[in-house]
Amino acid sequence: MALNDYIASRKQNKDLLLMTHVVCGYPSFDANLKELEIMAEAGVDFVELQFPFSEPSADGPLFVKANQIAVESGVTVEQCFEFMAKVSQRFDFKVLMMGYYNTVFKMGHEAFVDALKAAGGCGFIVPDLPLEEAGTLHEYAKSQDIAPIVLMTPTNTDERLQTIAKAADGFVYVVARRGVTGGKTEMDAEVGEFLDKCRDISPVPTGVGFGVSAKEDLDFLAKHADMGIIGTAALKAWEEGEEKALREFFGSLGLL
Amino acid sequence: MALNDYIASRKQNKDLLLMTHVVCGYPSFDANLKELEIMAEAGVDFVELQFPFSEPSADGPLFVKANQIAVESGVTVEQCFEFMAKVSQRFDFKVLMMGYYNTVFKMGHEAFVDALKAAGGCGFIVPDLPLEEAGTLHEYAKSQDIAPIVLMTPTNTDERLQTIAKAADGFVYVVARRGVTGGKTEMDAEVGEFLDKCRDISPVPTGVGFGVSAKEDLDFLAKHADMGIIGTAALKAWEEGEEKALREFFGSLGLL
Amino acid sequence: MDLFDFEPGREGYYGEYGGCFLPEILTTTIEELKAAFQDIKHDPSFWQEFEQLMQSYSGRPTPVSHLANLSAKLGGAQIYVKREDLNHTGSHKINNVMGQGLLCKRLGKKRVIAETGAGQHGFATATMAARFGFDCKIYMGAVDVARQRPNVFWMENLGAEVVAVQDGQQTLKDAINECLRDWVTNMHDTHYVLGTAAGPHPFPEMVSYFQSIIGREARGQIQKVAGKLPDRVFACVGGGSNAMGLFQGFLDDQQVELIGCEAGGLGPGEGNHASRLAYKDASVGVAQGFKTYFLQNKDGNMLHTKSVAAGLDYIGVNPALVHLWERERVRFEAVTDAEVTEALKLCMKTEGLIPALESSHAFARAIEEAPKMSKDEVILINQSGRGDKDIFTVADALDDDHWKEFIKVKAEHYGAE
Amino acid sequence: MDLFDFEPGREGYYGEYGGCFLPEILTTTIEELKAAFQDIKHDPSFWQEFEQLMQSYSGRPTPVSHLANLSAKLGGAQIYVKREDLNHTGSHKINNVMGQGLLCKRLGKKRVIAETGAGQHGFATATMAARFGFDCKIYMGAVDVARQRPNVFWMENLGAEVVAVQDGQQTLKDAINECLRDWVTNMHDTHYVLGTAAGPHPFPEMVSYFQSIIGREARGQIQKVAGKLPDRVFACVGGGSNAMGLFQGFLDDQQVELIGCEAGGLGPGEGNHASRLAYKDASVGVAQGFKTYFLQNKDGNMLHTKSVAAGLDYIGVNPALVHLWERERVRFEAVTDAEVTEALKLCMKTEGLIPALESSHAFARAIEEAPKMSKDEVILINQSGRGDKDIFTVADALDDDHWKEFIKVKAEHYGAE
Ligand SMILES: Cc1ncc(COP(=O)(O)O)c(C=O)c1O
Ligand SMILES: Cc1ncc(COP(=O)(O)O)c(C=O)c1O
Repeated sequence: MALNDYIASRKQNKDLLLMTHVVCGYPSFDANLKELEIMAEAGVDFVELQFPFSEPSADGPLFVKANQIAVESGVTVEQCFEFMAKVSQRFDFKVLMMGYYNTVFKMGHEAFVDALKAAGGCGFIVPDLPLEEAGTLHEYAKSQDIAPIVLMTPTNTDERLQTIAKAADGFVYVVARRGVTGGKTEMDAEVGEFLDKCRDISPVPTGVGFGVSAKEDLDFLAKHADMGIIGTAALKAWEEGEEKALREFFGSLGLL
Repeated sequence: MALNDYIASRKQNKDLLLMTHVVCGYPSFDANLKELEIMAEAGVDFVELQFPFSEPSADGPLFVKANQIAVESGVTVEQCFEFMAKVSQRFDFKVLMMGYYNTVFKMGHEAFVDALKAAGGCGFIVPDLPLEEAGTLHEYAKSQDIAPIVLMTPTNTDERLQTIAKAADGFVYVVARRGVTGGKTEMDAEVGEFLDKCRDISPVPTGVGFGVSAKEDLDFLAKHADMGIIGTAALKAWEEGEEKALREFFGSLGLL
Repeated sequence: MDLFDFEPGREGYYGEYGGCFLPEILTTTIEELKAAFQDIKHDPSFWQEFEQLMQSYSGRPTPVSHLANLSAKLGGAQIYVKREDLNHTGSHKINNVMGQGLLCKRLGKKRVIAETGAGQHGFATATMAARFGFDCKIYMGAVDVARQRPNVFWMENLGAEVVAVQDGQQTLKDAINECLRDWVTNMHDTHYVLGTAAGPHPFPEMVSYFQSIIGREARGQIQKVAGKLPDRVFACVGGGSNAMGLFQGFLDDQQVELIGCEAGGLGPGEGNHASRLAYKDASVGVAQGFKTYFLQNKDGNMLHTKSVAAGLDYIGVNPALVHLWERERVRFEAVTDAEVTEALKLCMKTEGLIPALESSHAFARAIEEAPKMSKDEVILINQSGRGDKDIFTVADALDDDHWKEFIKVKAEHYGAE
Repeated sequence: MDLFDFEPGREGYYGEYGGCFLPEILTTTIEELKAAFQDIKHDPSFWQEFEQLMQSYSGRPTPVSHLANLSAKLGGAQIYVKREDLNHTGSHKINNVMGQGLLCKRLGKKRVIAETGAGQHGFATATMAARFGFDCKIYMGAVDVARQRPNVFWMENLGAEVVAVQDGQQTLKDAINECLRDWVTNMHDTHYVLGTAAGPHPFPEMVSYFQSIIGREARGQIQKVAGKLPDRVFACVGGGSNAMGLFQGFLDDQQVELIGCEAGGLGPGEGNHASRLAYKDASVGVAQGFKTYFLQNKDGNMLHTKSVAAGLDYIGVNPALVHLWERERVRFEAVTDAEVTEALKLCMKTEGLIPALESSHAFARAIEEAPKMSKDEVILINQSGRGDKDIFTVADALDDDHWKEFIKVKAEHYGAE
């Protein structure tokens, strides 16, 4: 599959790939572009473009606010796909749709996957869609070479991790800890053990998100996973000082 | 009995005797004296001195206020008796105690009657003491030549009026209508009939109170009773303009 | 013991207390009322009708709840609660009111009046009047109107006219005076729904009779859930209706100790409280139609009373309870405002119950005594009402800043309209 | 009809609706919950324990009251009311909450969280937590905190922490989001006590199960008091728990028409109301863990909703009710705020009942239909709660000057402290 090759090739030059996150239309699409330029400079490998949803119940405060303001300012799904098309043309990194299932459901599974493909996306992450409900969507996506990213979490039983592994495609999104996005994760031995287990079970590379925010985190993850995923930390930097702060943030990660 | 003779002698000169009312200590004992002087000038035959009580539940708003203020300003039963002694010495009219039963009860029946007698009182009117409860008090009073005044009311059955009549002494206080003190009474044929009936049943003279306030009322009562009783109307006059207004009021009754 | 089996010529008397001291003009009305009450009391179908009404409209029987947490925390007696708070309108007052509503129908009267302190009796009466289609006027001391506003709001919306009484100390006793004044004026079409087991005969008997439904239920219930009769039964005593209601179920059980809990306010001392028997500031007198212990001075004028609980803030007390107290069948205790607030907080946090401030007096005393009792002893408390109505008072007592802020914002909003 | 006899592979689905859409991290927790619920559902002693608890603590069974005055006034069907308002804490919410409390004990969890709209569910949960000794955190939209302050006050005093949710439109749905956020963080020691028959499987089934106590009681009761089954049964529908609770008693009685009454707010039109089925502004979607009709735009973002009744002000609806609506087993109607106020006033004045604003939706619709029905037909309304909690809202809706004045004086007093 296309994604496997892409990951393999990127991994030749570095220990740990990097995925970052942007909420479409927050604070504006123009701002998004500026963020993405910096991320591209920093050499990120993937970007999740979050399609804003009015009920972001798996997100923490910063993303909640971003979703809410984007929705209130009238950002539509159509605009998000247009933006994705522009981004995937302009940048080297690969783009995934991240969002809630209602966005997908309202479009219809096929229409969604077709639009994603047309916009140059390579996959999607829909955290409130459990495997049991994902059947037809995942099937059709795979048929179109679009990767449905599944999640492994610290509360899963080993048996459940096996089931998730079977459904995995592209990479597995490993959630480092309980909770919503935005909190801090203590990268300790226990987390390392869990990440090793996931990497072991997963047939595809693993990316680790939730609370990844500092160089130490990336150094830690390099030993236990294939990719680090930075979400809230980047948005927080942007909120604090826009381009300058975001540059500094990636600088602090040793990437700029 | 003493009272019978007194009433008979007063009635030789007029068709209708008159009883008036003063709340002891309201607005002050001095003011009471001024009121009483005017009443004496107007030739009243009886005065009820109301001993103020904290729960004057048979009184209307004006007397309620008077009772309340007198109680609050510290007027005591002892002061009331002292005042009564002074009044009965100084004036020609006869004086009765008017008040609520608790005042009597707290002193004790005999102590109360003895004090009343010592202060020159000739009787008492205690509207919340029903006949059934009055036994020992009335007995002792009669033995001391103190008249316990009983009341007849428009809601009484004929049988009940007979019972009341049996207990009567001095005169009977006929309540002209339902309600508390202070309201207006329409002196119509129905009232006339009721008063005639009471006079008929009563072995002693009848005095009529509740809503007696104008010359027409007295003219009416002259045909149906032996005495008119003026309560609130006089206090109202005093409230409006003290001595001057009270004089005018008795003037309007043709008595000054 | 039949408290109501009066000696000849002593109708309405409990020992030295009770009687009927009313103006002559009410004699006929009272006679009618006594006769009508005797009729229903001796009509076996009436109690059925009453019970049926209370079942279908007010949710009776109310349960007896075991307070396992509180009992464990206190480490002594097992505590049970009779849940009069679950009644429609939120207190035991509805028992008496619906009974008098049925009676009023038999009397053929179309208008009811009532005094109210905490507002619970007024709320219940307004409800009854709506249900029976009577006109309704509620007299309430101006002080009580201020501290029990939510109840006033509902009474008005139930169609009652609420009169704020400005006389006297503007609490329950003054509202009773106003009712008597209304009654002597309108007795031909008006029934006076007295709200507590006080006032002239037959009210103490009649109100006790309707409230006896509490004790009749509770006696069987507690035996079922606790496996035995209670060792001590606690009820708050304002006029005495909820206490009489519950106590009647256990009067003949000599092993059951009955404890009446009065409003201790700030503690002993004239004017500081509303405790007629537990403290020593009251004496026998005759007022508001009956003879009992009153908080009064030596001239017989009533003292000011004070309590955080409007419904206990009353000068007199049910005459049968005084009689039972003299015979040492009922023990009387006073509970201070401070103890009441603590008891309320404890109940809320440990059991999820919100007793009315009145009822919290009974809880407070039980909470004090329970730890000194043995684990196989049983306490029964009467939760005469729920505390929802007390939100303004409780918020003030607990000095709740959120609440104050909320009220200020609300007021600004109204001001800006 | 057994709604809960799911087809293989369609667990938690009612026709096309329902399911369980939650983040992967909750999978284990939900599995545990489903297993525990199945255990109690198939444990015959559990229902007994539950019923016993509801009897002794909440005063069940609640009665069915005949509204003779209202029926006569409307001149049509005989109207009866199931009195869930008489429950402890004042609404049907306690049924579900105590059931989940027992379940939580079996799960060995020590902390509960809950969303609340009207505050009734939060109040009930805080009460349950006090009674069971759980830690408790209640999430409530900031708008709801403002309009249901009395309930917030009591929740806090019962020991719960109340969090005013500032996200979104600051009502019920946003409180649910916050609960989900808390739950994905604390599921190891925390049970999420969802308050209505919505959200992910097994909540719709579980909440309906506990609430079925309403219908189980009501079916026998109405036959006894009305002599027949009802012709129409009305219940308000927020998430759908009180409606499911009552309707389950009559699902197999084809002659009984079931009517769900939604919040019509200002009337039809996006953003004006919270009616998912009666008006045509909703469509199928997946949010807050389940698939149902949501008030949403074409992108699947939720619309603003509006209702005088906080407890009905919700974007989604119980999936079983949607299924029953599609099968024409349940009729859906919307009731506007204006109709609700009128119905409430009428109930207070004619029957002495104060239905919660939520319940008043069911009353309003029944009042509209009753006159067109014949005198031997029977209506049953679910009075899901009492209106005491709504005093601020009702006072505003009725524009009560005395109340405003009272609040202003109170505020001045606080200001001067
Ligand atoms: C809840 C409650 N309990 C008790 C009382 C006290 O009255 P009683 O002594 O008649 O039971 C009241 C009076 O208003 C009340 O509202
Ligand atoms: C009294 C009352 N009725 C009804 C509802 C609506 O909820 P449901 O549809 O789950 O019964 C609520 C919700 O808070 C409520 O408080």
